[in-house]
Parts: sequence; structure tokens; C-alpha cells
Amino acid sequence: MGQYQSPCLVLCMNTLITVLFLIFAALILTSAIMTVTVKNIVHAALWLISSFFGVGALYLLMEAEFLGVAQVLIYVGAVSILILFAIMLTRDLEGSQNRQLTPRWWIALIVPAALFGLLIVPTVMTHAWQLPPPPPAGQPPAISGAQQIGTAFMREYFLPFQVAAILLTVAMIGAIVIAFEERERRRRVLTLVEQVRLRQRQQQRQQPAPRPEPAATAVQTSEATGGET
Amino acid sequence: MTTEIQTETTEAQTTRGKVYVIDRGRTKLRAGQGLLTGLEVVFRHFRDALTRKLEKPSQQTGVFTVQYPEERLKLPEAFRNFPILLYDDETGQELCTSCFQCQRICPPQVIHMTQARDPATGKPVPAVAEFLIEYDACMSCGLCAEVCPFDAIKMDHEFEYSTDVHGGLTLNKEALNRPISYYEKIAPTFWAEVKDSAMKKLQGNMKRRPDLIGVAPQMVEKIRAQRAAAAAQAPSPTPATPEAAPADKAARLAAARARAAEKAAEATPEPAPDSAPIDKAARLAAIRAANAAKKAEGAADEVAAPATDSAPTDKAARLAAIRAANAAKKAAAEGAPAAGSADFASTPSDAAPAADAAPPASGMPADKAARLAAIRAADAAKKAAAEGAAPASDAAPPASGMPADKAARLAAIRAANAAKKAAAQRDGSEE
Amino acid sequence: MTDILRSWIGGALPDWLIVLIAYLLVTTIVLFYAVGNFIMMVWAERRVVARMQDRLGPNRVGPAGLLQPIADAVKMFTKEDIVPRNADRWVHLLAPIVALAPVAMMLAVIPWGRGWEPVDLNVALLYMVAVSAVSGVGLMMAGWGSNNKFALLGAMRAVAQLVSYEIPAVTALLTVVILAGGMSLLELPYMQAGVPIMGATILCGDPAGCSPLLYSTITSFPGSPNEPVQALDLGLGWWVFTPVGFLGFLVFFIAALAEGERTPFDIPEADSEIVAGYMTEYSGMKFATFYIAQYILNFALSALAATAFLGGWQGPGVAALANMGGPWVHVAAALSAFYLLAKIWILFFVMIWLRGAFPRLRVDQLMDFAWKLLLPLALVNIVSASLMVGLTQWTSAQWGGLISLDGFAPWQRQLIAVLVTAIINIAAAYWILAINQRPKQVEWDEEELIAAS
Amino acid sequence: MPSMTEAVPLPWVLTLAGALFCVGLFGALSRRNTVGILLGIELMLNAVNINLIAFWRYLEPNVVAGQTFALFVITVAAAEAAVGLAMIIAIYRARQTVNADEVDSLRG
Repeated sequence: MGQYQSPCLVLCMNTLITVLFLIFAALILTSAIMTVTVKNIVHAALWLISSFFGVGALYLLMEAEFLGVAQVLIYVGAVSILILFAIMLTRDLEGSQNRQLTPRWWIALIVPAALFGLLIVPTVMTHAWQLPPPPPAGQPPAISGAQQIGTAFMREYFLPFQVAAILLTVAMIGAIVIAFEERERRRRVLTLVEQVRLRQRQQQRQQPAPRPEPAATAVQTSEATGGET
Repeated sequence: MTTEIQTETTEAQTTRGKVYVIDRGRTKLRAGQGLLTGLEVVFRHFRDALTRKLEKPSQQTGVFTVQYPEERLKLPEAFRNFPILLYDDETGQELCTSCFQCQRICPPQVIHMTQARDPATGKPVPAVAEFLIEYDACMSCGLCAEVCPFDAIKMDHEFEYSTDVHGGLTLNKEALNRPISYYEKIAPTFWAEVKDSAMKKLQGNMKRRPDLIGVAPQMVEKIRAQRAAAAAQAPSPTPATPEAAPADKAARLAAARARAAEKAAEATPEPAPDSAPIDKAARLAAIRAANAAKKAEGAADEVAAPATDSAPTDKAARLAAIRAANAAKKAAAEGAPAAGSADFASTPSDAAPAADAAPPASGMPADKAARLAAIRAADAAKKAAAEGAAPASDAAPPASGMPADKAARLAAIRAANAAKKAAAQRDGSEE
Repeated sequence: MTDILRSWIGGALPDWLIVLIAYLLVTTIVLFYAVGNFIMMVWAERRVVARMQDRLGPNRVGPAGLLQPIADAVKMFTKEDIVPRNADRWVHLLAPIVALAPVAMMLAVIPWGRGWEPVDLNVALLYMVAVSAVSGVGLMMAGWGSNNKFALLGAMRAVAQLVSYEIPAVTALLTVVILAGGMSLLELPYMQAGVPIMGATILCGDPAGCSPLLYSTITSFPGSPNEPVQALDLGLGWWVFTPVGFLGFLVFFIAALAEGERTPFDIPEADSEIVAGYMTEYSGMKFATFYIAQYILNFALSALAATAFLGGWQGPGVAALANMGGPWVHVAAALSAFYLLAKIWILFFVMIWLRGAFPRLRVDQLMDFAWKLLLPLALVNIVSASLMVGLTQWTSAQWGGLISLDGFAPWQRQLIAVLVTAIINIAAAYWILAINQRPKQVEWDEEELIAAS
Repeated sequence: MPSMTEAVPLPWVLTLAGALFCVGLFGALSRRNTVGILLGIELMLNAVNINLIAFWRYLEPNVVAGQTFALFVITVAAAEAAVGLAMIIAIYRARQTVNADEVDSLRG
């Protein structure tokens, strides 16, 4: 933008930012409400994605660029896709059109409403926030960006960073173990070549009819029974 | 990362030449090498397709696309799509004689034709009046072209007939007609095979077509102009007018045929012991003589003699006999305008002398047959000459000692003479 | 752009309006540029792949068939827009938009030429990756909203492929982040000045005797983060010429093929198996929107690959022209834009080439390829990239006294780093390929199988 | 350059985050579908993140703690989503339902 500054620019930009904030807030809240109320679970997931987008935009508005992009990458690109996949894989065909809310949903409504109206709003509004003084005009404020985050992860937050990495690995392995447990039970589908070879071996076994030594048989059977039990 | 290919070549001699079988064995490719090879092949195709066309089958790369409306593949001669009719470039005469063979054989029954008739007499002539082919139902089997004895219907190479008017695909004779030169261009070797016989047959047919019948519609104007010009240049000969059909012409014709018969007889390797061809030739001569006589006598309408000269003798003989019989029958049916033919017109047994002549002669020795034929011819001539002309007597000399061929010739000559005389008499009487 | 506008119409309009107009203008130009390229790409793909198959391709509409895409667009416009009766109407409607919008957003951060950067985002690389992942949601919406089994299958395949190939792609891009020391795309072409392999490490000995046509001032390159130096600059110090960059480029480009659903990895829309994948139930302009999204995604990924590994707009002559100053800077900008475009098109040609050459992978081969080949290679490459940075930039203090390269000249350090990383990468690639090529043992439990049959 | 700190007061952002949290809580409490519950939890985590970023931006923009914590939250959320969805799939395979009310074999 250069160094060209005018009073109108600052004022107009402030108005613009306010308007943008209100738009994003409306987007976030509308999408969130639709997420929790809409009947179709796929629609709910899509509304959730819209809400994620609003949050990402809000991060960008708050000049947390890395967080905003990470929000889009992780939530929109990964988590929501994961959720959509889970929905597709667990489609409850008979129940999808049923009531989505629990019978006593009004109790579930009262608690958050009370929390919001009685606790959050009064606290937030009345608390005296100690905001730092605004930076002098013409000098950009010192905002920590991606490089500072990276440095922090390698220095003071090194341990949490590693723990998070382990957590992710564990979660990934755990998810695989939980979700794909069943695959081991599935019988392997043989290829044609394997089928042919198997048949050949069966014939070979049947043809050399002479019985093996009794000792060997005994060992084999014992092994087999041992394996079965 | 080299490709190790164990190449083993075996050679085999087959009926189609040497065949090389290359056993490449198992190629040992490292990871990704096959992919690179594939890329290289594709790039070679890409590069060559930018610069050259695929012309020879041995070529592996190059553009093979034929940009159809602008470029066309050369069609093989045997390519067939829809049938067309041929006509002679110079005379404009169509080759078709409306023999109905094609109409009969056509599997989807899309060929229709009507035979041309002489407008003066109403008699059919060997030409086609109208010819229709429904191209929209034609299955391009080519059977019509196979079966056509006159090589008049051939399969065309043209295939762009797409239209939204269905009825427009029923083509009439004018649309079907193509000059012979066109067919010669699209199928030179095929035409060269049949050219001579087809043209000869056409020559024969042309003689039996009066006026402009049998001339391709698109050539009519031109031919008429040509004829008018020819008439203006040389008025004296005045050929081919049916009224004139004078006796001397008929006589010349008969003589020519007799010569031909003689030639045929001579052509047989052993004339004396093998009598069959000879007596046939004799019979033929007799029949022709009868025909000539009949014509001269005054049927007076057409030059009916078929162009059977080139046919094998025995066939020709049979054909001649049949035609003679037909001619006689027709003459009888028409009520015989010539005065003197009343008696053989009234009694069927007498009405077909030539027809009678042929069958009994088969078993006879050659000379006898010849004589008999001569006699019968003479009789016919005599009868025809109703005025009771004397010269008929010299038409039947015994001629017993002569060789068969001579007898035949003699018979022919005599018959011709008789005919001539009869004609002269008739002309005289009419005048 | 803002400055140019300001100089033209500075007094007439308020400042915020000029800024707005400038942004709108840049957006419009970039989008038109992308769509124009899309049109040319469609044409080029059909023509080139036709030549590869010994055909001619479309050549009827306009000279050499150049107007064929226009004709196709007109056809698309006039087609009926069909929505299946049982489809989820809104999802079905929104899916193409959700698929196209993020792809168009990717174009915002690419430096199209020297000084021609729409947006300078300091997390641009991550932004590209993140935004390209969003189009997966659009594909999922298309698949689910169509209420068609082929569409759903195609969408599941597409998204699974997108997600799994994002990992090697991001890992490959990480090498660039390590080399550049940041995620800004803007800086990348400047860092890839110099000569092949050596980069901008051949310094000028005598500042007075160095021609500005051959030497230019390098402010930010890995060898000298602090003070600007004069270095030999042919505009060819692309990272693809170094072992790290080469391996990273290969991995990223292959992953980009998969993300763009180009042919060796086109199972999401395998028309011989599942009609057209998630696009099955789309017609007319909605279908065209998917089509555009796909090509622009390829275009943007090619641009990203070119910028990250092939020097972006960097090329011979750009720096020299820029050093001449005055109006030549604009010529340099135009030349650099041409270089980037040429690189994008060469990459696109390679995509077409691969399409002409290779058959489609199976799903398991696809996953094997991503997880067993590309990802290990990318991970090894990260180690190499770190070594490269350490060997070329770190002081002995940073090494903790382990290695001391302080006495070497930059080009010597570069050479050492190239050799070391080359050895590591080649050995790793050989080893990983060998592991993957080891013939599989056919394993089964014979007793159980015999019992079963 | 004007920034959000001047244009929008902090309590607005915190109120937004609180509202989002409460909506998420309502979703998590009221949904019968297990996936729906997960969606609610994701919303709540996002609200927390908004809070963290807002505090960072408004109070201590030059310290990375806020962003770092937000990133950890995102990490945990991703892990939670992965494991949670895997569990849902496993439950679905075992019981052919994703309804939280019907998964009650541990009820006394």
C-alpha cells in the first residue's frame, strides 16, 4: 500500500473491518446453529465446514495468517473430509430421516443458553481488559508470525510440540486399529494364479497316498490342535 | 540401468514367405525403466506425427488421419456401393437390354424396369425404357452386377448419398446412367476383362434398336444432332431406315451369316468323321435362310437377326432355330400382310417350317441334313414368293456328293438367292 | 497496481476507492489470464494427445482448431441443466462452486512475473496447499448431492486420493520451505538466481569490474542472509538443478498429478469404470465449472511447481534487464512473465505426455505409490534439505562445533552440500526403489485354504 | 495500517466465541447421532481457538503463546476427530447404528 496515508483511509478501513467482522460473525453463528439443528447429518457437516471457513477468515482478519491457513488446511481439508467419510461409511439408512434431537432437547438448550446469558456475556462485558497501548502511527505493530511460531516450537515449546507429534501418531495408529479391526477377519480373496497353485498342491497331496511316518503325523496333529486351542 | 534383452530369432519358411519370430525373452527392467521406455515411445509418436503422415503399412509412426472431405483414400476397385447403368460414350447406347435378370435376383427387390417397345409396332426391343433402383433399400450386395449378362449394371464407388429426402434415393434411368469411360476409370481391370464381350453384345443389340430407343437420355440430343449431321453430309447411302430394309441387305446379311457358319464348320478340327458340328452348321444355315426369306417376304418391320455370330456353333444353331420358329409364329399371328404367306399362316404345322426342319435333322448324316435344309429353305422361299416364282427350283439341287460344309454354303446361297428373288418380286408387285 | 492507478487518477477518486479498484482489476486480470490459459490448455491437450496417438485432433473450428474450446463453451452454455429428481438440490448446485472457488483463489499468491505479485502472503505455500484441499469438499458435495452411486464412488476416490497425495506434496514442498527459510512464494524466484547447481554462490571478486549484465545484487539467498553480495546471475540457479530440488520436484510433480487427477491417477473419474465419477450427474455449465476447476487446478499446481522448483519467473536475461533500470524493468517483468508461462506450459506438456503414455493405476497401486515410494523419498529429501541449508549457511557455532565450514568460500560450501545431498538422495532413491521392487512372496495359509475349499 | 484491534472491541470477539461455544455445547448435548455430537465438539474447540487468538491479538501480539496453544488445540481436535470417527465406524460395524442412545450396553 505504500506510505500513502489519509484520515479517510484509516476510517474507511476501520469501518470495512467492522463490517467484515460482523459478516464473519454472522456466518460463523448461522452455520453453527444450522450445524446443530439441521436434520440431515450431511448437511450438518457441510454447515460445519462453512463455520470453519468463517473462523479461518476471522483468524486472517486478526492477522493470524498461519493459523487461518492452518485452520483451512486442517479443519476444512482434513477433519471435515474425515467426518464426511465417516458419515458416508455409517449411513444410517432407516434412521437418517428420523428426529435428530434427543427427546429432552430443551434441557440441552437451557444449559448453554444460561451459560451464555448469565455467565459469559456479563463477564466479558464487565471485565476491564488491560489492552496494550496502540503502537505509534506509521510504525507497524510487532506481530508474531509463522517464523516466530516455528522458532517457538523449536525452543520453548519443544516438549509440547513433540508430545503433540506423538499424540497425532498415536491417534493415527489408534484410529487405524479401531476402524480396520475387521479386515483381519475378512477372508483373503485369492488371485487366479493362487487358486490354480492351490489346486495343484491339493492334488499333489492326495496323490502321494503313502502315509508319512507316524511320528511326524503325531507332531503335526499336536501342532494343529495346539494351534486351534 | 541397461536393458538386458535376450534376443532369439527363429526363421520359418511359410507359404507367405519368410517369417521371423523374435523371442525377446524376459526383459529385465529396473524400477521406472519401463515407464521411461513408454514415455520415449509416446514422444517418438508425437514427434513424427508433427512432421509426417502414415503412408506405408511398414511405417510405425506418423499421422494416419485422413481428413475425409478433402482427402480420400483410394477405393479398391472391388469396392461396391450402389449399382449404376452403363452406356457407350460414343453412340450413347445403353448396355442394358432389360433382360430382367437383375430385377429377379435382387434380394431386397429394389430394381424395377420396363422394356422398351418399338413405338411403330409395339414390339419389345432389347433396350430398357425405364429403370428404377431404390438406393435407400439397396443392400449393396452386388448380385445385380454379378448376374448381368450384358455387363450393363455395375457397382459404383460413389457413397455420399446422405439426404433428408427419402424419396430422393429412388433413382431413375437418367440418374443411374454413367458412361463406360466412368466405369473404366474407377475399375479399369474389371472393365478390361469384360470389355470385348460387352461391346460385341452391344453392337448386336444396337442393330435391333430402332431410332433413338436405347440411347441414354442424356445423350439423346447429341446423338440426334450427330445423325442429322451425318445424313446431311452423305445423303446417298441412307442406311438403317426400316422401310428401306431392302432385300439386298437381307441377302447380304444372310450371306454373311452363312460365311460365318462355314467358318465355324471349318474351325472344327475333323469335319468328316465327326459330323455333329457340321450338320448343326447346316441346320443353322437352313434356319437362317428361312429367316431371311421370311423377312424378305415382308414382315417388313425390323432387322431382327440376332448377333449370334460369335456364339459357339451348336448354341447358335439352337438359338437360330428357336428364333426362326418365333419369327414364323409371330408372322402367323400378325395375319401375314404379305399375300402369299396365307397357307403357312393358316396351318400351324406348315407355319413353322424352319422349326420343323431342325429337330429331325439331328440324327441324319451331314450331307443329308444339309440337303434337307436347303430344300426346306427353298420351299420356304418359294412359298414366300407367292407369285410362284420359278427360280425356287434351283434352290434344291441334290448335291449329294458334296462335303457337308459345301452343302451348307450352297444351301445358304440358294436360300439367299431365293430370298432376293422373292423380295424383288414383292417389290415389283407392290410397285 | 495501486501506485499506477494513483498516478493516473490520483486526484479524482478517494484513496480507498483506488485501492478497491486496484484489487478488482488485479483479480479480473488474473482470472482472465487463468481462463485464457484454460482455453488454450483444453485445445493443446486435445491436439497434443492426438499427435501422440497418431491423430490430428480438433482442426475444424478456426485456424488449426483454435476456436474449438469456444465452440465447446457455446455448446455447454446451450445445454440443458439437469438436476436429478432425488438429488440434494442445494448441495448439487453449490458443489461446482465450492470446487472452483478455492482453485481460483490459489492464483492469488503466485508471482506471475518480476514485480507482478497479486498478493504477498507470508504463508503463501501453506495457503496454496490448504486452499487446494478445500476443493475436495466440493467433490464430496458433488458426489453426495448427485444421489448416484457412481458419483459417490468417484467422489470418495477423488477425496481419498486428494488427501493421501497431499502428504507427499506437502512434504516435498517442505524442502522448499527449508531451503528458502520461509513460506512466501514471492521470495522464491529471487532466491533461485545464479547459475545451475551452484546457485548464486559465485561471487564477484572486484565490485568495480563486474558487469551488471552478468552480475547482480543478491539480497536474499541462502548463502548470505545478511549483507547483499554481487554474484554471477544467469537466472538459472533453479533448485531443480540441485539434488534436493530435483527429488523434491519429482515427488511434488507426481503428487500434483494425483491432486489434479491427471491420467496416471485419474481413477476418480475413470470413465471406463464409473462413468465420470463425481461429475456423472452434471451437465451444461455446472459440468463446465468442474472442468474449468480441474484445468485451473492443474495450471495453478504447475505454476506452484515452477515457482517452487523451476525458478518461477527466473530466467536468463531477466536480472540483466532489470539491472539496466528505467523502462527496461518493465521489459524484464514481461520477459519474466513469459518465462513462468513457458515453464507452466512445459509442465503441462509433460502432464499430457504422461496421459498419452500411461494407463490408469489401481487404487491399491495408487496408495502404494504414495505411501511406499513418494513419502519415504520426500522424507529423505527433508533430511537432505536440512543438510544443504546447514552446509551452506550455518556457522560453526550453529553446528555446535561439530563441523566448521567457515573458512570455505560460498561456492565451495555449495559444492560440498550438493555432493553430500546427491549421495544421500541417490542412495535413498536406489534403496527405496529396490525395496519396492522386491518381488512379493505369495503368502497364504495353505492348511486353512485347503480346509476352506 | 488499521487493524482489527482498533476497529472491533475485544468483548465482541469474546462474545462471538462464547456464543459459538454454547451452540456447540447445545449440539453436543442434544444430538442423537454420534457424528452430530462430534460436530458439536468441533464447534466448541473452534470457539476456544477464537478466544485464544483474540487474546493473543488484543493483549500480547508479540508473544506466540496464543497461536501456539491454538495450534495445539487444532492438533488435539484433529486427533480427537480421527479417533472419534474411527470409534463411530467400529460401533456402526458392530451394531449397525450411530445413535448414541442405542449404544447402551454398559447401562446398569
